[in-house]
Amino acid sequence: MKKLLSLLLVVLMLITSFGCTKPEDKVESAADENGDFHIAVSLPYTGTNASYAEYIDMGIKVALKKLENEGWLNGDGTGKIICDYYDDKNDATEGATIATKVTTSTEPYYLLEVGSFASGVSYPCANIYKEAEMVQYALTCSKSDYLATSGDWGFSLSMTQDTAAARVAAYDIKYLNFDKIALIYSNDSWGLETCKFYTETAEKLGVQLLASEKYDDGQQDFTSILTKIKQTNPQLVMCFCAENDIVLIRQQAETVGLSCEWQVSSKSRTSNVLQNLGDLGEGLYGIYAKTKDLNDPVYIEYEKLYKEMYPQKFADDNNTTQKYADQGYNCMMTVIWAIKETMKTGTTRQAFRDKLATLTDFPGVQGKLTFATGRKILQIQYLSRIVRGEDGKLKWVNFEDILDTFDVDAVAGLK
Amino acid sequence: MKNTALLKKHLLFIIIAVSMLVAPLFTNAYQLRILISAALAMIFAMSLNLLMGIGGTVSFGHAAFYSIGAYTTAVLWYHFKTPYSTNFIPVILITGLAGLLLSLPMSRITGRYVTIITLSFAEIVNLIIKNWDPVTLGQMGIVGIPSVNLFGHVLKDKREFFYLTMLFVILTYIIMNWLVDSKLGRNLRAISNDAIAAEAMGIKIFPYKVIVFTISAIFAGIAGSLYAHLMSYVEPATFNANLSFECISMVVIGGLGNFAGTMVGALFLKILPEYLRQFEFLFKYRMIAYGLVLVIVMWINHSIPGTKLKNAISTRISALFRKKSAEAEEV
Amino acid sequence: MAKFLQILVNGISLGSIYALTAIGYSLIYSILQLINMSNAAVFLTSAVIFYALYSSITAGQVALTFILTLLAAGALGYVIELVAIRPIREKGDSNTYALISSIGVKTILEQICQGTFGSEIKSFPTLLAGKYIDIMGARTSAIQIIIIVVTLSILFVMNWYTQHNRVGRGLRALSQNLNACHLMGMPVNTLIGVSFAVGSILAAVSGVAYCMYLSSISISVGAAIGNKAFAATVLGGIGVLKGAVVGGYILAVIESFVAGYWSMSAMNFVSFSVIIIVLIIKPTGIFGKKEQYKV
Amino acid sequence: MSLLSVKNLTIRFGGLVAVDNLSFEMEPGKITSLIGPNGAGKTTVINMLTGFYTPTGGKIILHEKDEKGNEVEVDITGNSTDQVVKKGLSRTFQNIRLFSNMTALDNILVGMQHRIEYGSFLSLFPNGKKNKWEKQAREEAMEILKKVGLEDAANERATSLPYGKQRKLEIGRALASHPKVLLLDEPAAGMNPAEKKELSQFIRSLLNEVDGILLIEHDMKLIMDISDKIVVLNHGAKICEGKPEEVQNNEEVIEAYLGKKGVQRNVTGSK
Repeated sequence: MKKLLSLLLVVLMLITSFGCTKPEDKVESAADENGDFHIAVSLPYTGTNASYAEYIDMGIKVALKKLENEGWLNGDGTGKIICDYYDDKNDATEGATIATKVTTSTEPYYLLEVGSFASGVSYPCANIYKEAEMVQYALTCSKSDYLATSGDWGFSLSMTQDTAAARVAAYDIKYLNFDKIALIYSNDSWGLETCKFYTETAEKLGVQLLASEKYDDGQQDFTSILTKIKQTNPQLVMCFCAENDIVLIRQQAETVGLSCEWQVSSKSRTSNVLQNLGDLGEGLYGIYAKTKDLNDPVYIEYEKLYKEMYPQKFADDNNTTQKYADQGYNCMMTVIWAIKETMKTGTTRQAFRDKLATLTDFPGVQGKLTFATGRKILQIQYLSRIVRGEDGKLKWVNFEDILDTFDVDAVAGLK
Repeated sequence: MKNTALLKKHLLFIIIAVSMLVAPLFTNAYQLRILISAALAMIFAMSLNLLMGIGGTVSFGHAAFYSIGAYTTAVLWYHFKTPYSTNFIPVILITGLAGLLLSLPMSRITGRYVTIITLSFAEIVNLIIKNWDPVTLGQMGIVGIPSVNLFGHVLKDKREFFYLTMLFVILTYIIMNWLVDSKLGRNLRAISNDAIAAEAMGIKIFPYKVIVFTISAIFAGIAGSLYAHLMSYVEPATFNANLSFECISMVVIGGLGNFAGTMVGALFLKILPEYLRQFEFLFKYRMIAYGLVLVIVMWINHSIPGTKLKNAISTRISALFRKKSAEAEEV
Repeated sequence: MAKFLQILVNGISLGSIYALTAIGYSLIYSILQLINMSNAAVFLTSAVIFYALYSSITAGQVALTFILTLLAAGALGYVIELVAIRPIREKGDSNTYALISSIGVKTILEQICQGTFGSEIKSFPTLLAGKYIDIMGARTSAIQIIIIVVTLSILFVMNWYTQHNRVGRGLRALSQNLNACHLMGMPVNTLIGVSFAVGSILAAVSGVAYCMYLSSISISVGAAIGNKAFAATVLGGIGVLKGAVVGGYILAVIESFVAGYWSMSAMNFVSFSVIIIVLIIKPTGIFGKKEQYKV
Repeated sequence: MSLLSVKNLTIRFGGLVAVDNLSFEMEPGKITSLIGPNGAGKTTVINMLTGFYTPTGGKIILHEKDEKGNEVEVDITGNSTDQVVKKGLSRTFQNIRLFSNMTALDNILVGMQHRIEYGSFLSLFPNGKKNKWEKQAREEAMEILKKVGLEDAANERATSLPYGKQRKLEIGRALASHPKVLLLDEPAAGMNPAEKKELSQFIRSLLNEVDGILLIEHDMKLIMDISDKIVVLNHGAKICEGKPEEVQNNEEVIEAYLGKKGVQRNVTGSK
């Protein structure tokens, strides 16, 4: 009797949780009855990388608010974009379950999926979206073979590691003239790829890395590997790691007495690191994608709305918008553009994808965005550093004229 | 065993199996995927139920065999492009060997120490997979594992894959029950009940430990190999301690030693998170509800007030049935 | 030589962190033969409580915040036992059910911390920041010394507490024979609640100390430590307080040396292999007594 | 002609000599009792006989008839428990050790497990050999349950049986392995006089099931009623052996049980 009781409970839940489902029919436009478009957003709202998810989420919401202020897609308050937010907990299995739900859901019928943050989550779901013929806008996926694996349906706003990591090596060795370099990188698919391309380019430029230490996710105590690196007394330690880890590494380097220059990738060139490191952060090198042109009208409008919606966050990041929020904003603006372009002839998933692939020189917040050249995003990347300004406060400063004298792509052998 | 008694004994299993076999006719791909992952969880949980419920060993590291099964299939496909049917034998051999390996320390170690051995074993297996890059590609994970290829016939459609998994679920249940009703099953239960009395009956404890670990590992490995093809992607991070704890919860909720109960436990814990996903206010705190359910289910099933409450409900329901059937007879 | 000493010091200070949490596991196991999985979550929760108090009500006074956190952790421990463990324990079924309930509590606590605290790393107050002492080339930060001293003094107090103090002796009696204590009219339930509270307080001390050592706090702080502390408990002989301490130090020193001289990913591999090897050689851990069974 | 002979059996735990140079014989068809005050080493003797403990000295000899019927002496000292059970020694425990959440029938089936000859591999699927053995084993088990008067409790959990019945089930389980020698460790403990009366007849009736019974018991009335021979142990050493009457008024025995004064009072008081 006891087992029968629990089985009734389970079957009951099975039915109520799924609701009724209409059989799928050929869709001439993704819009629902009242002309609104549905987009699925899958981000790691809990678990590791949750802080990055929040920023992307903010960027998307700012773009939607801007569209709302303009009276939605038709300008008269109709043609809304409704986003459903899913939490994939930075886990591939969860991501795949969400992907299947999104690609097969008819109530609501999704036009495309935005997310996830880590390439380790979006990369494995690529084939689910490819088979369902639905765009997966993995805006921050930087895996070098992501575009190949996702067929025509994968889009990403971040540069792949083969370019980004090679450029960092070129800057370190040929511009900053370091030749005694040690490397610390996180043991995940992003970390492994960045380490591989960084080491290759370094060897091409004649520099043998002194040490290359990998650490597992969730590691807190780096004192042992820092002691080991201290023995090789490097000039520079390059860290491919998330912002939480670089704070720990840099602090523990101090306790261990390892004194040298430090470099982080664009992933950790954030205001969070600036705040948490305090004085220790002085002199930390970083990499920054093209600066926000402060008097570019696109940026001004975005910043105003951003400041309105998230005053506290804006102030925390010493009055600038956060990098990943910018990418969230760029992503949603390109989506809105593609929908508007195809609305007259019916925005099906295929039509949306074809239009998005023709994107050229779209005025994004961080400079022009082009998908037309085989969906390979090429952004300009500058060296950056934490410097103490005249007012005595530390802040990130970008070497904006570095490219006039130093052709990083040629040096890195990417041309 | 007259077949009516047989039917009555396995009634719960029959109800679950039939309702799951019928389900794909009117579920969409998302619901089907949940049913598949529930079916996989059933095989995995039943294998742990054999080890815990019958063999009396509380294992914290059962995910190790699950990951070995998944990685054996993935690695063999990645390096040799062999189909699932050819990989099946190596999966059974390697996971069985891993089970045997883990049972070796059991000759000297008893009680709670067994639990820490299984936990350490799982951590070591995970670390090997994470860092043995030439073979397992480490943290990069293995991508693009094709659909199951059985002797040339490729199971393209997810429904076919679901029926293959259900075949394994039914086979697992049947074999487990054959085993329990045999000399091996009785001796295992005797050992887990009172090892000294079992010894006095002339049972040599260690060989039985080796057998139960090996068989349990093989079934967990089969579930793992199917998981690899379901996801078409494997990475070390998925096979962590939480997977082992989830499996233990399924077994304990279902009732130790009761294989049909384990299937209910697996179904319950796989559907619950999806069921909770639709409640907006739970958005960020879905896992809190999951933790809360664990505590509540334990409270209902295994605390004095809880069981009183439950018995009260079940007696009232059965009274209801009796009243109804009584009326039926009168009419 | 400096490297050797440096790593040794790191190992010892990490060992203190493991030891403190391990005692919590061992104390509760010795009484109920229950592995209290929520102990690791209390480690994290108390660090979050400390941070919340420090950055709001008791801004600035580290000592006051520390005491308030310990009280909160103690109360949390008592409530966990009262709500999640006691009703199940009283029915007398096998411990596995209480174990699952403690796993449920662990998930709840971790998710609440994740929800309220958010996931960025935040700086955490530390004592005598920036002060280092050089022992023959090995730089040890003041906080490391403080942690070691605090741990050893707590262990000394615990030892004395269980020998001479009435409640302490009660706890030890409980670990010998639960039913006998019942018959003696001892308030068994409250005593078990107290033991959970004591275990939580120790986990709180360890959690706050660890965050001070890292001078930062993030939600993933509890995960690694929880597993290792549990492993240390068993390595030293589960149920024996002295064992938890020795197990903690051995494990931490081995880990530091392996990470220092080999690689970090090998660190966990070696520490778990050591546990298996030690248990094969001595099946009940270093100090564990062979369970006497009367035929 | 003897069934089992124990020669100068000794065991030492560290400095303590638990059993010191014990020798006695068990004749077939007879009930031999082993008595002595608490801690005399009675249960230790059984543990040595059944291979739980390995004796530090002395011999345990089992007398068997080989196919041609002539006398053969088998030395089973220090054999492992499973070998001893195969040789035909089976025991019960001082505090009942039934398989608590298994049914009475299953308890009996585990008792006879070494006589069910199919391996673990064959256990995994129904096959001729397994089905044959299982059917045969179940029938035999039901018979044993009938013998101990528990056939209607076959499918009840062992712990749900009343105390007396649990005792009987444990004896039934020991019988299930068709032992030559049955070792009963305080079967009457915790029983009321009526139950004890019925138990002694039951033990008597067991003699046509097994070749010999070694009984350990404290209840003097039961011992005196059914024992053919009594061996008295004190502090691990044999102080007396013989028929019940001889043992009853042996001075050393009384002194061991009742102490010095007890001896005077008994001599002066009427027998």
